[in-house]
Amino acid sequence: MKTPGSEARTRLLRGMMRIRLIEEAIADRYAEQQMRCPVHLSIGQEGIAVGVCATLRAGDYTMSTHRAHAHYLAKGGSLKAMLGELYGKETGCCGGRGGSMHLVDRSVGFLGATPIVGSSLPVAVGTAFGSQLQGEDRVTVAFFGEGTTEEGVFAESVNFAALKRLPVVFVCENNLYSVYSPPEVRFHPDRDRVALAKAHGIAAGKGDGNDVEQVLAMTGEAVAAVRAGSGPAFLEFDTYRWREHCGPNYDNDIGYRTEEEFLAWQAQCPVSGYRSLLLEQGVVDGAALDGIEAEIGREIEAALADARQASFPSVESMAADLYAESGGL
Amino acid sequence: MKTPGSEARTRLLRGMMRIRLIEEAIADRYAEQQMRCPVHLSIGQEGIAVGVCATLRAGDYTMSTHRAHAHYLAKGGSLKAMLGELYGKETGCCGGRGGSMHLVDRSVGFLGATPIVGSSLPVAVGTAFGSQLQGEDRVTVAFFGEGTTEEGVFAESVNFAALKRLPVVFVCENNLYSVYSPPEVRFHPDRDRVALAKAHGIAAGKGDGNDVEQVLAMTGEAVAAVRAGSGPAFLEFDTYRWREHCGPNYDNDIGYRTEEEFLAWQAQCPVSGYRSLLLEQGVVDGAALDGIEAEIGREIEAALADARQASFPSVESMAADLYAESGGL
Amino acid sequence: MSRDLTFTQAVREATDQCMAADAGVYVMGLGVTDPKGIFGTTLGLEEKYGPERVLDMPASENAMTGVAIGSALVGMRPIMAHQRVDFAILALDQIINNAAKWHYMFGGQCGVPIVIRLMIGRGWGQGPQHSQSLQAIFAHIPGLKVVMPVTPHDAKGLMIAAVEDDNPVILLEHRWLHNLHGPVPEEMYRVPLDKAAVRREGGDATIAATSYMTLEALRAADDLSRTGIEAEVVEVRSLKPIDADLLVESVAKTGRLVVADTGWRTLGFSAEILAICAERAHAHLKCGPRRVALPDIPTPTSHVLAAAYYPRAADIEDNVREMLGAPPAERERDGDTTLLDVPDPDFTGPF
Amino acid sequence: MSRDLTFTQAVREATDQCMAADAGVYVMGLGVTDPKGIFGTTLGLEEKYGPERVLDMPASENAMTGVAIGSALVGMRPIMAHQRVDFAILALDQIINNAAKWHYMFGGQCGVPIVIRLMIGRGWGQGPQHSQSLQAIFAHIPGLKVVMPVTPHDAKGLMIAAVEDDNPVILLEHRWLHNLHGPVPEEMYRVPLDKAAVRREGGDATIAATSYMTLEALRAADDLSRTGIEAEVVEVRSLKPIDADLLVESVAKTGRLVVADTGWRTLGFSAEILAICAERAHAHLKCGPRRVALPDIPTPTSHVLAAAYYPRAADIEDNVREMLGAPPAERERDGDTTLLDVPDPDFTGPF
Ligand SMILES: Cc1ncc(C[n+]2csc(CCOP(=O)(O)OP(=O)(O)O)c2C)c(N)n1
Ligand SMILES: Cc1ncc(C[n+]2csc(CCOP(=O)(O)OP(=O)(O)O)c2C)c(N)n1
Ligand SMILES: [Mg+2]
Ligand SMILES: [Mg+2]
Repeated sequence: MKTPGSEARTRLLRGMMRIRLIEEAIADRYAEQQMRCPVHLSIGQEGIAVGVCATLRAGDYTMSTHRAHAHYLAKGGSLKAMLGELYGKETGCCGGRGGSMHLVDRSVGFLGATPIVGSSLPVAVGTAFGSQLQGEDRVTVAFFGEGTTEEGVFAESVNFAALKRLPVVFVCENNLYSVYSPPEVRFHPDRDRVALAKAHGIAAGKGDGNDVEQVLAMTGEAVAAVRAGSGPAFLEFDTYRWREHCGPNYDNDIGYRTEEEFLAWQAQCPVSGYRSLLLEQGVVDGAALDGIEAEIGREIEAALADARQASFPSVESMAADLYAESGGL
Repeated sequence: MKTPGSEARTRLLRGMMRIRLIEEAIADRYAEQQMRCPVHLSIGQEGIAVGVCATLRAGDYTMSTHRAHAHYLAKGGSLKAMLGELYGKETGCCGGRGGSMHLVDRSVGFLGATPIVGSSLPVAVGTAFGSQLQGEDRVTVAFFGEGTTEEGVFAESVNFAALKRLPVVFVCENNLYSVYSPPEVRFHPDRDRVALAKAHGIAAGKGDGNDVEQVLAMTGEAVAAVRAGSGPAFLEFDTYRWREHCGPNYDNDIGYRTEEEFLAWQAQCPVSGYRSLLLEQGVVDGAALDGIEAEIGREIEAALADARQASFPSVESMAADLYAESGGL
Repeated sequence: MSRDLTFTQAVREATDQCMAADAGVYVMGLGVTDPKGIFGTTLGLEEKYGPERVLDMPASENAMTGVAIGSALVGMRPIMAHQRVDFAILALDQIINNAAKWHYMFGGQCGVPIVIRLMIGRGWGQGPQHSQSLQAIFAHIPGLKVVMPVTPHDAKGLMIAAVEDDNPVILLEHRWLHNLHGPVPEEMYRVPLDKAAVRREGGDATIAATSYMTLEALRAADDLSRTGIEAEVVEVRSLKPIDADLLVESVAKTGRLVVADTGWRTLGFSAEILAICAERAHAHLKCGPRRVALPDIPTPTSHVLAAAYYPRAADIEDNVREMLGAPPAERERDGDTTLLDVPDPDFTGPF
Repeated sequence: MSRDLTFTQAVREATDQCMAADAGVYVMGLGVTDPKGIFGTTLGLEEKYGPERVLDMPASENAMTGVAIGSALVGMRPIMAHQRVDFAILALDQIINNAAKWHYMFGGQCGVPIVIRLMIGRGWGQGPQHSQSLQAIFAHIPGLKVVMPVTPHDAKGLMIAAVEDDNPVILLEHRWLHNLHGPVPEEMYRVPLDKAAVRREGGDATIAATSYMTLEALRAADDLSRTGIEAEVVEVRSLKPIDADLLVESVAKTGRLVVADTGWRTLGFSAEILAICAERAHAHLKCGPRRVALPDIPTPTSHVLAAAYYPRAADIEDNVREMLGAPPAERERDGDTTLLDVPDPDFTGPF
């Protein structure tokens, strides 16, 4: 994989900035109690979503979990439809049926996110199986947290993907916590997810989720190999969730983690670190960045206004769509 | 672990001979249609059950699966209660409620066998957790087939055992098949169960299930370490199921495996191989073996007669024991 | 053109025709390619359609159900088979949380056209963990369709309708129906997934039955008829959506209802039929409706206990007679219970 | 001595007292030791009893349920908690195949004394996968006991009875009950696991309610009373075993039945109550019984839809009035639906 050029690097930075600003906008407005659904923000974890999705084609598939905003946005999901969904409006990507934990935008290959831990993993593998059966050269990326690997379905999913050499990349975001639970209460210190994946017979590696170019490089290589038919890959990236598990606030005071730990990770911010690097290297200048920021700000304001103004779904529509109408074979 | 003396070696041989003869007696009589339940015979797999259980104390726990006869017998489970159960009688170890797939003999620490693949694994881990909480130095052995490792609950069970450093030994009997399904349709050729276990953070090893002394030595070492607090161990032993997956017959003709494969494994018979060895080394002589065989034969005949003569459970008792009567804390 | 086929052959033919008609249809499940081929229902398919479209799988019920769902999201139409409904309990997460809800919760954008075939074991000491009859669980979950064919004709027609449907369909097959034979048209045809069928007309009582219990209900109706009591037998082959209208209509006519279901009594499918008829046909009911169902205990293994555990025609008959104030039928007590734990006398176990 | 405690405090006190009384009792579940302590119900227990007996766990619901079972087989008495009933679907294999059947299938040798606490989410956009109310599934399975406490008093008493019981007990807690407060005796006491409770007497109609719907039923009864209609409210806090006698007695007295349940309509727990009363109280019923339950669709997330999705006192009231031929009550249509998706006005989300 060749190193990205200036334009690509600026796109990476812009992608992360955009997600950061959108998530912060949500956090800022959450207290207004108009977004009446649980939200699991991606702030601090933008590098992985952006680095990974930059390696994908429009026709490739991705799926995610309760913490899906960054993945959805990085894959190109509609911001208006996402905010509409958070506001419970009919313009939402699920027409208000799902909320933040159920994002979908099929037009860009983001096939869905579901909040039962582990539940979207085998579904993602199934989309890759579908691609294989159909002779398509699509790749599927399954995003999930490290806690998800404790569910049995993770092992089952990796095993079947390995068996069939499916075009799927498992992207594990290791942010240390599963809700408030630290690693010590969840697995043996010697547990090694990369080794687990390899023991199933697939390629696996580990990288720094705060370094978007490392994510890009590792994923790019994996995606190329997977697309070429090498079988699945597992990639784990270290990262950190800055805000509370669910909700808009910081929660370093409630006792499950320390302010020091948080600050150490914040110092490695994937967005500001990369921003400084690109400025330093002259890839972008401050004015250009201001322009980008302003542009994103306008996009967010417009999408927020849209979401606020949109109609709620009609009560009469509530029972619709329980079943799909069938057209036969 | 010191090598076993003559008496211990003879006991090992006798244990395997006994299981073989019991299983053959069941197979011979199955066509009489008096044992009206599915039976999964252990013929060919005796070395593991006997080698493993020889390392255990009476107070140690074991649990098993649909293919439990050898484990139950090797741990000291009552033959009469087992045959009674197969005949559906009230003298059966479950009073006829369970059949061959649900053996139990709490008096010898055989806490139960259940035929939902993987379902007894976490339960076995739970008994070890109980022992740990109670400060007991018991060890639990969980027996299961290699197919069981495909269920997610296997990974979950190993993970929790590793986390808590529980006194449990996972004994995987790799007989190549899951019902009629060969490895090729179930996992990647590079899948490595020993590596999987190690990646969870536990000790693991692999041995020859046809060599009872190797089983004994490896398990003895593992059990001693586990009892001393080292945390769980995973052991895999290669073996082969001689008869059909379920039922009394040979089935090398139906197409899922070859007669040659069967013959090659039969040539490594754990029982006759060890018998020859002990004869050759003068540990036992032919007359002694004849005596043992006759003695086992009498035991089997008596147990069979007992099972045939025993009463069926009364229809009136059918609804009893749905709930345990509670005595309070 | 109709031939005489077994239920097994009918299921296989339906699968075969669906696979021929649509390259998206594939078959997956433990043992679908093995020499037994899910009690014969998948035999020959791998040879005909290749190992990509007919595949055995690891013992990973939950993930494999997710795989089926994922493939369906991108245009495939999987048919999954489990040799026992009990094994599908491991997959309830994917079935309940994902398959059932996907279309609704994502705003109606994408259906999940999967068929899950579940076998209900019975007899020959299958026991507590291999012979549950869990249709009530599936029929409780919004978003699933649930059918239980009885005749070979319906086995084929419901199977084809299920595969063509864009929703998850649970198709429960009772092992004691697999050898049943009857006329089955050669061409592809559909039996609607939401209609019950009147299998025998009568004016004195309605016997609503599911799955294998339909055969027992028909036996009971025969016996009753010999003493002048005419029972109407309604086969509830579609559990969800349920054909409530037909049930209510029949009960309105007969004024009496006995429901015979293969599942447990409490909260079993029989409870729903009673509830519907109590709600909608109360004025027509001449007496309280009744349930003939499994007692609320796990399946005991010993054939002696199993004989007492499973209700039969006689139990249905007794209930109808009691409702009508007719004296109990005279009959002999069971002699040889071994005859009652196999589907037919030729059976020599094990399953 | 009785104090005024919340439901949350009552559950915590029950757990505390059981742990003090029996060293075999331990508490396990995702988050039981975290700063939120399962909505406050496990707070302080780790400090008091140590990390061996109060433990967080990996996200491995099925295995951890097996672990609970295994430990129970050797003398422990685990209390497991899941923050949503939806997560327990992953553990149904161990619950249905093992826990429920163990005592029976192994011939009555060994009970499985485990308590599984399951939270029913509601409101604030919990949506399709975080607010199911699956009591009907558990109550269908022989061998399980299933309770749904409503008052703080019963929360404590049922919890203690559940822990002391030698069988698997499923205890479902509705999130909208956690802040309810009321008198709770200080000492250890038991509320029987198989008895319903009459919460209000009346002769015109029986409203049988489960869990949170009891509060709506009492509101409905209040409103009805204002127009001279006296409803009897029976709280079905024990779903299995069910107190059928009390229900039948009440219906025999009132002649009318409306069941208000937190679950789905089809094959929901309301179906069983209708079935029981149809069977045993047919002669007393003056009209068809009715169900007030969730429509058969997944929970929609948007509060506007959720407001229409969840039935309330008004729905119960309307049904009772219709049965009595009384004119519909006059009331205003919902204005601000945001008020309906939180348990109390102070709530600021998220759960
Ligand atoms: C089956 C199931 N169990 C538990 C939960 C509760 N839960 C929600 S998010 C979460 C943490 C998952 O951790 P991880 O996969 O690391 O994702 P992160 O939140 O850290 O991004 C848990 C346990 C759930 N949603 N589903
Ligand atoms: C959950 C579940 N899925 C499928 C089955 C059907 N089944 C019974 S035994 C068996 C094979 C298990 O293979 P393995 O663990 O290797 O044991 P072996 O029979 O080879 O001793 C299977 C798949 C089952 N009993 N339970
Ligand atoms: Mg995490
Ligand atoms: Mg095997």
